[in-house]
Amino acid sequence: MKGTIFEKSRPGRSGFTLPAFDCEYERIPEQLLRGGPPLLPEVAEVDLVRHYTALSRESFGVDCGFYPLGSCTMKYNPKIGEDAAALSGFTDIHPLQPEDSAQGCLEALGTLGGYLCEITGMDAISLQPAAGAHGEFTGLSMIKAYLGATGHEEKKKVLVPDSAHGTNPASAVMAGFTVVSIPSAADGTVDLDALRGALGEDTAALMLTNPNTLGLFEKNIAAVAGMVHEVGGLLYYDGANLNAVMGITRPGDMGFDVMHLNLHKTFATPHGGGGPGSGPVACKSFLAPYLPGPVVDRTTQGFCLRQPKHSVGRVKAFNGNFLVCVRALAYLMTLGAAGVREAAENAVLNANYLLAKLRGTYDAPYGGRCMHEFVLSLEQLKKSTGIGATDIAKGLIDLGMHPPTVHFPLIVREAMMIEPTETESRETLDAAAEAMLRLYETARTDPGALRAAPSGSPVGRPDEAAAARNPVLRG
Amino acid sequence: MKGTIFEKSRPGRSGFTLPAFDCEYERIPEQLLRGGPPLLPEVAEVDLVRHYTALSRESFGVDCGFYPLGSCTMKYNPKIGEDAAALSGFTDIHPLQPEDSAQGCLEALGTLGGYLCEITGMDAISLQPAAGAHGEFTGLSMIKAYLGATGHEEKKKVLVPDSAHGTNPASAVMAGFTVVSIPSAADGTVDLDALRGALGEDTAALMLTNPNTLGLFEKNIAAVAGMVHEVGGLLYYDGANLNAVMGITRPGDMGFDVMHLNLHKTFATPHGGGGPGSGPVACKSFLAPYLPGPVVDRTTQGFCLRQPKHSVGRVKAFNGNFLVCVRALAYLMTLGAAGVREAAENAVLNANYLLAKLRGTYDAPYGGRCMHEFVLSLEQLKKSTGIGATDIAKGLIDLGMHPPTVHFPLIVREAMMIEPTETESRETLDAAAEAMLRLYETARTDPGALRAAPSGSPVGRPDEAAAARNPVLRG
Amino acid sequence: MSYIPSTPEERLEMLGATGAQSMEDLFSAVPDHLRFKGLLDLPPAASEFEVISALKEMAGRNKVYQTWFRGAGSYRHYIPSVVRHLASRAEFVTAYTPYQAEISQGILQSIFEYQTLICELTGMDVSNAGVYDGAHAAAEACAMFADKNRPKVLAASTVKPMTAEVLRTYCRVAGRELEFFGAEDGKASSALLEQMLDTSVCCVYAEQPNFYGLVEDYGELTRAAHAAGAKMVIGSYPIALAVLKTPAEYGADAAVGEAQPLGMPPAFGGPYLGYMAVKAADARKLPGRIAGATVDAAGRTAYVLTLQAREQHIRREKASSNICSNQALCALTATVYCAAAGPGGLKEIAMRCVSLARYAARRISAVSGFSMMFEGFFFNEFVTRCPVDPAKLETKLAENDMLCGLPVQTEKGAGILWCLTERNTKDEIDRLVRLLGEVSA
Amino acid sequence: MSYIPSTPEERLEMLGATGAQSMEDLFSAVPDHLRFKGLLDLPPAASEFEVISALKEMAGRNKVYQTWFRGAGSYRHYIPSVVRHLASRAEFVTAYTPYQAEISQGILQSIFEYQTLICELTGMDVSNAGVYDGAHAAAEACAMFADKNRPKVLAASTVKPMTAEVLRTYCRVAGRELEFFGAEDGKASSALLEQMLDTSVCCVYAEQPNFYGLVEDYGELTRAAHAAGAKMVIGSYPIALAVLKTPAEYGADAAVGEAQPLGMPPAFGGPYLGYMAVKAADARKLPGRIAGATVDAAGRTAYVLTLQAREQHIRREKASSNICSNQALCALTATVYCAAAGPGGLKEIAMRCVSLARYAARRISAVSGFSMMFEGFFFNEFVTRCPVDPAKLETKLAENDMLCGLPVQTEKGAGILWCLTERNTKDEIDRLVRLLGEVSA
Ligand SMILES: Cc1ncc(COP(=O)(O)O)c(C=O)c1O
Ligand SMILES: Cc1ncc(COP(=O)(O)O)c(C=O)c1O
Repeated sequence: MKGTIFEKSRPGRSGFTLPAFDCEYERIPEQLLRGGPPLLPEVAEVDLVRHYTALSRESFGVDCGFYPLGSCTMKYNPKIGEDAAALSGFTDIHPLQPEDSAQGCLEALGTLGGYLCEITGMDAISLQPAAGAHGEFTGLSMIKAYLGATGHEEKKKVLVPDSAHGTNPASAVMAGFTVVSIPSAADGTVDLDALRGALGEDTAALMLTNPNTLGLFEKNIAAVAGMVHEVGGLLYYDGANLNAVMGITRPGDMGFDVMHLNLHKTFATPHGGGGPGSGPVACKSFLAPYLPGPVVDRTTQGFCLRQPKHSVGRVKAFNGNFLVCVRALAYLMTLGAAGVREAAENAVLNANYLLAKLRGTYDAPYGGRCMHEFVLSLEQLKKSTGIGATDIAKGLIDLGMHPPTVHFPLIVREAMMIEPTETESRETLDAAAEAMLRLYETARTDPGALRAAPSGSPVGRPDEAAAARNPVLRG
Repeated sequence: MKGTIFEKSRPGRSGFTLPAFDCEYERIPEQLLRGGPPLLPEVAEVDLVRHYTALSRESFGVDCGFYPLGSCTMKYNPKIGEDAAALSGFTDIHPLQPEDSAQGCLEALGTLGGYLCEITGMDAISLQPAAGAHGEFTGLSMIKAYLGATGHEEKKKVLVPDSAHGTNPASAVMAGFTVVSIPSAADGTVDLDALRGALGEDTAALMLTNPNTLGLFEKNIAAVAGMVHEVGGLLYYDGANLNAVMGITRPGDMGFDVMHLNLHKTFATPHGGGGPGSGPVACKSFLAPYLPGPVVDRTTQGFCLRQPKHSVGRVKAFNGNFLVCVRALAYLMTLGAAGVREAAENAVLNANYLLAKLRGTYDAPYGGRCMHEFVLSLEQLKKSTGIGATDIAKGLIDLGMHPPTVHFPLIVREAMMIEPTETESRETLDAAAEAMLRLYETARTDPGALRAAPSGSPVGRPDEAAAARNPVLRG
Repeated sequence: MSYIPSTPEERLEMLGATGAQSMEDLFSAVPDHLRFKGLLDLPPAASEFEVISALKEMAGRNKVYQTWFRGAGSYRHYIPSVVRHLASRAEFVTAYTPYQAEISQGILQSIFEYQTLICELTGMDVSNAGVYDGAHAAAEACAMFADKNRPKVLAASTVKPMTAEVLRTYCRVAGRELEFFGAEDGKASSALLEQMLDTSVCCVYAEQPNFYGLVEDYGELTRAAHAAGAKMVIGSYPIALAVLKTPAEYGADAAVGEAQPLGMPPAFGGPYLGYMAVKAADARKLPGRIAGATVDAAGRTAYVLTLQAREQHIRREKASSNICSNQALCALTATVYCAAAGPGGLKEIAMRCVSLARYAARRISAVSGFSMMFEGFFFNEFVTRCPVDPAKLETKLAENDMLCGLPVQTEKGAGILWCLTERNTKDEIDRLVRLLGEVSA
Repeated sequence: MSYIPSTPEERLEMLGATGAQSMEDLFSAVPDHLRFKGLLDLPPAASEFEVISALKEMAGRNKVYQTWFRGAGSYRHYIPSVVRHLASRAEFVTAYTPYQAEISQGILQSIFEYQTLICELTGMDVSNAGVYDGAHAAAEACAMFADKNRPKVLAASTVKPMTAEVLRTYCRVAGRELEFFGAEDGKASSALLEQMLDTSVCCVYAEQPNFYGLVEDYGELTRAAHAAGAKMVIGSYPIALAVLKTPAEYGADAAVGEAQPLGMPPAFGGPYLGYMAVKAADARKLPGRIAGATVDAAGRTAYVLTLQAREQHIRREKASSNICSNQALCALTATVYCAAAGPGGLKEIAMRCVSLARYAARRISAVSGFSMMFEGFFFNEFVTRCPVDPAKLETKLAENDMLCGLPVQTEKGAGILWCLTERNTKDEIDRLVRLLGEVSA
C-alpha cells in the first residue's frame, strides 16, 4: 500500500452526511476550544473503501490459509458467530439498561458462563476480562484478595515455570507479587524437585498451563497441586491451552483453584488482528466471592447482575466483551457436549499427525508425542546452515502459509511452535509438512535463498532494529 | 488458485447440518430416482471459506481500484445499498404474498419507478427486465405490439447505428425485426443522409444511445427524432449512457418513445461480476398499455400491482430484480435532485479531464471534447510498434488498474474506450493518465515487455483460441 | 451527495485543464431547447442515516411471515451463513463481467465451477453462466431450438403460469407459435402431446415437478418429442435433482430451471437465476456467457470467457444471444450454497421436502373439504381443494403468522397449492391442520 | 459438529500415521483419575439454523429503545455503513497480532494509522495500539507513572464510577494508594487537589468531560499536579476532542479514554477500546503494542511492532505491560470511523451533541422539579434533579420507547444524568419534555 489514509487526505473531501439539523447551533466558550482541528483524513467514501480493502488484501487471516501459530489456537471462526454478534438486539443495547429490558443479554452471558464452568470444572465465573492476560491479572488479584482476607499477607511469591508464557510473570508482577521462575525438567514438564525447593510459606500461587507451552501434559499435576496446596498456595490455570483437553480433563478436577479462558482461542471467536478477545475467569466456590463484578445470576424473576461479596472490583467498565461472548455461545451451542470433546481430540490428533511427519527431519526435543501443539528446535539446523527458526518462518510465507510461533517458549533454542488446531484438513497438514521439509532441504542446499525470504510479500524483512532505534510511531 | 472446489472435494466431508427431523422420512418411487448422486463438492466450512476467499482475492472490483471500463459505468457502489438490500423485511418476502402484506416492497418499486420516470422524462415504467439487453428486447417487443395494434405490420426494420452496442442489433433480431445498420458520419454521430436513405414505410424504430458509444452527444437528435417519427417509426433509447446526461437532458424530451435504464450502471448498483443488474423499461404514455406486467400503481388504498391493458406479457417471472431496485432507490434517495445532476456533470468533467491528459499522446479520433467517456484509437501505435489496444490493456493490469474497454465500438480501429465515472478523484485520474502515457512510451521503447504483459497477475494471457477450439467447459 | 471525491476547487481546476470555461460549456453539445431547466422533481438529498431509516420503515411495512406454505416458483430454504459471507466479498460484488481474464481469474473460475455444478445436477454436458431467471431460461431454450422450418413450441399446460407467460411473450414477439398440450389428472399427457406433434414443432417444454408439484412422465414426453424430431426441454427444481431422475436421464436435450432455491432469498421475486444446460453437440447454440479452461503461455490453467462467436458483441444481429449482464453473483451464490450443503446436505433437504410434503398432504387432505386435487407422486408441493373463500383462509392463517398456500385454478377447479421445504416442521403442519379444521367447521 | 474437516476414516488413517492405537492413546499422558468420564453437561449439538434462531430469540428478549437519553460511558452515535463493511473484511477479522510483519502489512499499517489518529485527537506524541477499554486505559496510565517513591494516585471524585472502580481495583492489587479529591458544584476542585498533593503522588487523573458532563478546568488541575511533581492524566470523550482543548493543550502527560463512540455500538458494554497516548519522552513507558514505520532491505516502507522491550514476551516479569491480545479490530474500526467522518464530520457531530444537550437542558430544567443540578459548560451530558421516583420515570419513558437518562447520585443529591448525541432530535426532546411534564404534574 502506498501511503497512509492520512497521506491520501485532500482538503475538503468528505463522504459523510447527517440529517438536516433542526436545532440551533450553540457556541462553545472560546477558552475551551482546541487551537486547530485535528488533522483527520479528508477522503471520499470510495477512497476510504479502496484504502482499507487494499490493507485487508495485504493481511493474512485464518480465512486465507493455514495459520499454525503455536499457543494461539488459530482455529476456523464460524461465520454464524458474526451474524449473531451483528443482531441489533445485541448491538443496540446500552450496558446500563434496566435489567428487565436486557434479559436477552443477561441470558447470553449467564448461559455461556454456565457452559464454561461445566467445561472447566469450576464453580463460578466472571466474563469481564477482555483477554487472557487480563484474566491472569484478575485471577491473581482474586488470589491476593483471598490471601489477604484469610490473613496470609506473607504469601507474596508466585511460582511460574520457565516455559510459561510471558504474560504469566508480567501479570503476577502487576498484581503485586514477586515471581519465582521454576526450571523445567529435562522432559519439559515441571521439575518437581525445583518446585519443592521453591515452595514455602511465602508461596501465594503456582501458575501453570496444562498442557504446557511445549505441548506436554503435566502428568504430575495431581502431585503438583498437592504440593502447592500443602503450603497454602493456590493453583492458577492459564487456559490458553484448554483446546487440548476440553471434555477430556478439567482444570477444576486437576486441582486448579482459579483460571482464565481465552474465548478467542478455544472458543473460536475471531482474533481480529489482535483482539478483541475475551478472558473469563473461573474459580472454585471459595474464591467466588472475590470475582470481579458484576456477575450474572439466575433467579426465579429472570437473570440479574450481582456484585460478589468480596469482589476485587471491576477490572473493566461494564460487562466484558459482550459480543465476543455471544460468538462463543453460538460456538458452544453448535458443538454441544460431544463436539467440544471431539474438537479437543482432533486438535491433538492433528498436532501428532504433523509432528509425525516432521520429526524425522526436524529436531523434536520433547519426543514424538504431543498434545495440541508441539515445539521443534532448529538449533542444530542453525548451527550447520546458519538458517534458524526465523528464516524458515519467512520461507513459509512465500509458500502461502502463516508461519508458526518462533522463539517461544524461551527454554527451547530456535524454537518453532506449531499448533494446527482441529479445523485443518489432512491435505492442509500434508502440504504444510511438505513445505517445512522442502525448506529444510533449501536450508542445506541454498541457505541464501532463505535468508532473503520472503520475496513474494509486499515487503521483505523490515529493519526492526532501525524501527526501535529511531521510532516513527505516527504518520 | 490451485484446483476447483470440486477438486478439493473429499468423500464424507461436510460442514452442513439441519435441525433434527421430527417427521418420518418417506421413500421416493424407485423409477423416479436418479442413477447416482450428483458429484457435488464435499468440503468442510473452512475449506469452502478459504477457497472462495482466495477466488475473491484473484478478482478485481471497483473496491480494488480504478475500473474505467467504457460503456459500463463502473462507479462506486455505496455500501448502504448492500445494507438496505439485506433487510429481512425485503429479503424474506414471497413474490406472491397478498398485496396488503407487501406494501413496503410495492412502495419501494413504485417510488423508484416514479423517480426514474422523472429522470428520463417518460410517463410509465416497468421494473421487470433484469438487464439492459433484456430491457431492449422488452422495449422492442412493446414497439412491435404497438405497431401491430395500430395496423403497421409492414414496419419490420429497426435501424441501428454502426457504433451501437452489440445488444441493440441482437435484441432487435430476437424481437423479430430486421436490422439495418446506419453508418456513422465522420464526426461520429448519426449520418443524417444515411439515416434518411434508410428510413421508410418499413421503419419500425431507430435505436440510439445518446451520448453515443463514442461519448458524443447526438446534437441532431431533434432532427433525427423528427425524421423517424415522420415515417411513423419509433425512437428507442439505449439508456446505458444515461449517466452523462441525467438532470441535464431527458430522453423523453429528446423525442424518444421508449427506453431502458441500467440500474447497475447509472444508479450505482453493483455489477456482481456480471450481474444481477436491472434494466427497467420506461416509455411515453401511448406505449404504457404495452408494458410488461405487472406494474405498480398507487391507489388511495395503497400500492398494488396491475397488468397493463395490452401488455406484451411478462418477460421474467415475478417483479424484476427487486433487491437491485432497492439499492437504486437508496442511491437516488441519497443523491436527491441536485445530486443526480451533479453526478452527470462530474462524470463528464472527469472524462474530459482524462481525455485532455491523453489526447496529446494518444489519438483521439473524435476530438478533444467528450461526454462521460471517450474513445481512443491505437491504430497508429499498432502500426508503428505492433502494440495495440489489447497490449496496452494488459500493461495497465500490471500497473494496478482495470483496463478500459477495448475493441469497441467496432467503427474505431484498435479502440480503447474510457469511462472514468464521477466517483473518481483527480489523483486517480492523474495516476491513470500517467500509467497510460508511460505505457505509450514503453510501446515505443520496449514493445516486447508489453506483449508479455501482464506479468504480475496469477496467470498470463490465456490461450483463448485453444479455449474455443477445444472447449473445456466444466471441471 | 453523489459520492464524488473532488471538491469544488478541484473541479474548477480540472475544468481549467479541459479548456472548458464552465460545466455548462462541457455540455455545449446539448442543444439548449433540450436542456432540462431547473431541478428534477425528486426529493432533496438525504443523509445515509435518513435513507436507511426510511428504507427500514419501508421494509417494516411488509409482513415477514414466520411460517410459509407458499412456493409456486419461489422457495424459502435455509441459507447457510457462509453463503452470504462469501458471496458478499467486495471483489465479487463490485467487479463486472470478466472481460479481462488475467485480472478476473477468481470470478472466471467461479463461473466454471458453477457450470460444473449445473452439469452435475442436470446430468447435461454443457452449462452456460446463467440467465435472468428460470422462466427466461425456458424461453431461451425454446428459442435456441427454433428455426424457420420448425417454428412451433409445445409446452405442457402444467408448467408454472409464470413460465407460461414468459414463454408466450418470447414466442409471440419472435413470431414463434406456442401451444399448450393438455394434462390428465394434473399431469402432462404424452398422448395429448403426440396428437399435437408434427414437423413444425421444434421443441417440447415440461417442468419437473410441474406447477401442481407433480412429477410427470418425462420419459414418455421425451420419447414422443424425439419421435417427431422435436427437442425436449425440461425445467427442474434444482433441489429435486439431488434425488430425482435428471433431465439427461430422461433424454432431454436441454435442462433449464430456476436456481433461486440454491441460496437466494425469495426477496419479492429477485434477483434469481436461470440455469441452462445442453448436450455437448449443442454447446455452440447456447445463449449467454460461457467460461472455459485453457492455459497461459507458462502452461498454467487459466479461465476465459469462451465460444464468444455466439454472442452479441461479436456477431451482433447474427448472434444467437443478446445477453450481456447476466446474474453472475447469483451463480456464485448457487455454487457456494451447493458446496456448503454438499451432496449429502442437498439430498437431505430434498428428502425433507418430500417427507414433509407427504405428511402435510395426508394431514391436510384429512380435513373436511381439503381433499387432494390430484393423485401421483409430488415433490414438495401439492394441491388440495378449499371449502372456503381462499381470501378468508389466507387472512385466518396470516393472523397466525402463516403464509397460506397459493390459491390456484386447475383444470379440476380452484384449490390451494401448498408448499413445504426443510424450513417447515411437523409442528407447523399440525398447527395449520388445526386452523384448517376451525375454518372448515 | 465441531468444524472438523476430517472424516472418521481419515482420522483413523491419521491416527495410524502417528503410531497411536486410538484417540485414547493420544491422551495417555492424562492420568486416568483425572479423566472426565462421560459427556459434559452441555446441550447436544445444534444446527446452524437452530443456533441462530435461538440467539435471535434471545436478542429479541432485549428491548431496543427507539430513543436514547442515556450515556454515562457508553454512547450511541451513528455508525456509517462503510465502517462495518470494511472492519468486517475477513482478513482483518481472522488474523491475529501481526507478529510476522511481511504477511501482515495491512494490519500493521492500520495500527500505525490508528496511532496517528489518536495523536491528532489528543495532541500527544505517541499512542499505543489500544488497550481493553477506557477505564483500563486510565488504570494503565496511572500504573505507568507510579513508582516506589511516588506510589499514590489522585483521581477527581467526578470521574465516571466505572473508571473509579477499575482504578480502585488496579491500585489496590498493585499496592498503590488511590485517593479521590473533591469537587465544587460538580467540578473537580484544584484547590482541594492541591491540599492532597505531595511528593508521594505520582499522578492525577481527571475526565473531560466529567461524569456529570461538565468540562472542568484541566489547566488548573494540571498546573497543580505539575507543581507537586506529579503527572497529569486526562481521560477524554474522543468526539469532544474534535472541538475541545486537547489534553496536550492542557499540558497533560497522558491522554486516555474510551474510544467506543468512534464507531463501536453500545453492545451491552463491549467490545470497546481504550486509547492511550503520551509525550515522546514517555514512549518507552507505554504499555501495549506499538507499531512503527521502518524500511525493508529494498528501502520500501514497512511497518512492524516495535519498542518491544516493554513487553511481556521480551522482559517477562520486568515488562511494563502484560498486554498480549488487545482490541485491534476496534482500533481499526475507530480509524475507519474517523476517516469516514473526517474532521468536518467529527466536528459536526460534536457540535450537534453540544447544541442538542443545551437545548435539552433548557427544556428539561424548565419542567417543574427537573432543575439543573450544576452550573457550567457541559458537553453532551448534564444532570437534573428528579422530582419523582427514577424507576417510575424510567418505566414511563420506556412505555414511550425512550431510554431514560441514568439515575445517579451526586454530591448534591440524586438526579438524572441525561445524554444527547447527534442521533437525538429536537422532536424527541420535545416529546420527552411533555412526558416529564406529565410525570411531574
Ligand atoms: C500460554 C498463553 N498464556 C496467556 C496468553 C495471553 O492471552 P491473551 O493474548 O488473550 O491476553 C497467551 C496468548 O498468546 C498464551 O499463549
Ligand atoms: C451501450 C450499451 N447498451 C446496452 C448494454 C447492455 O446492457 P446489459 O449488460 O445490462 O444487458 C450495454 C452493456 O454493456 C451497453 O454498454
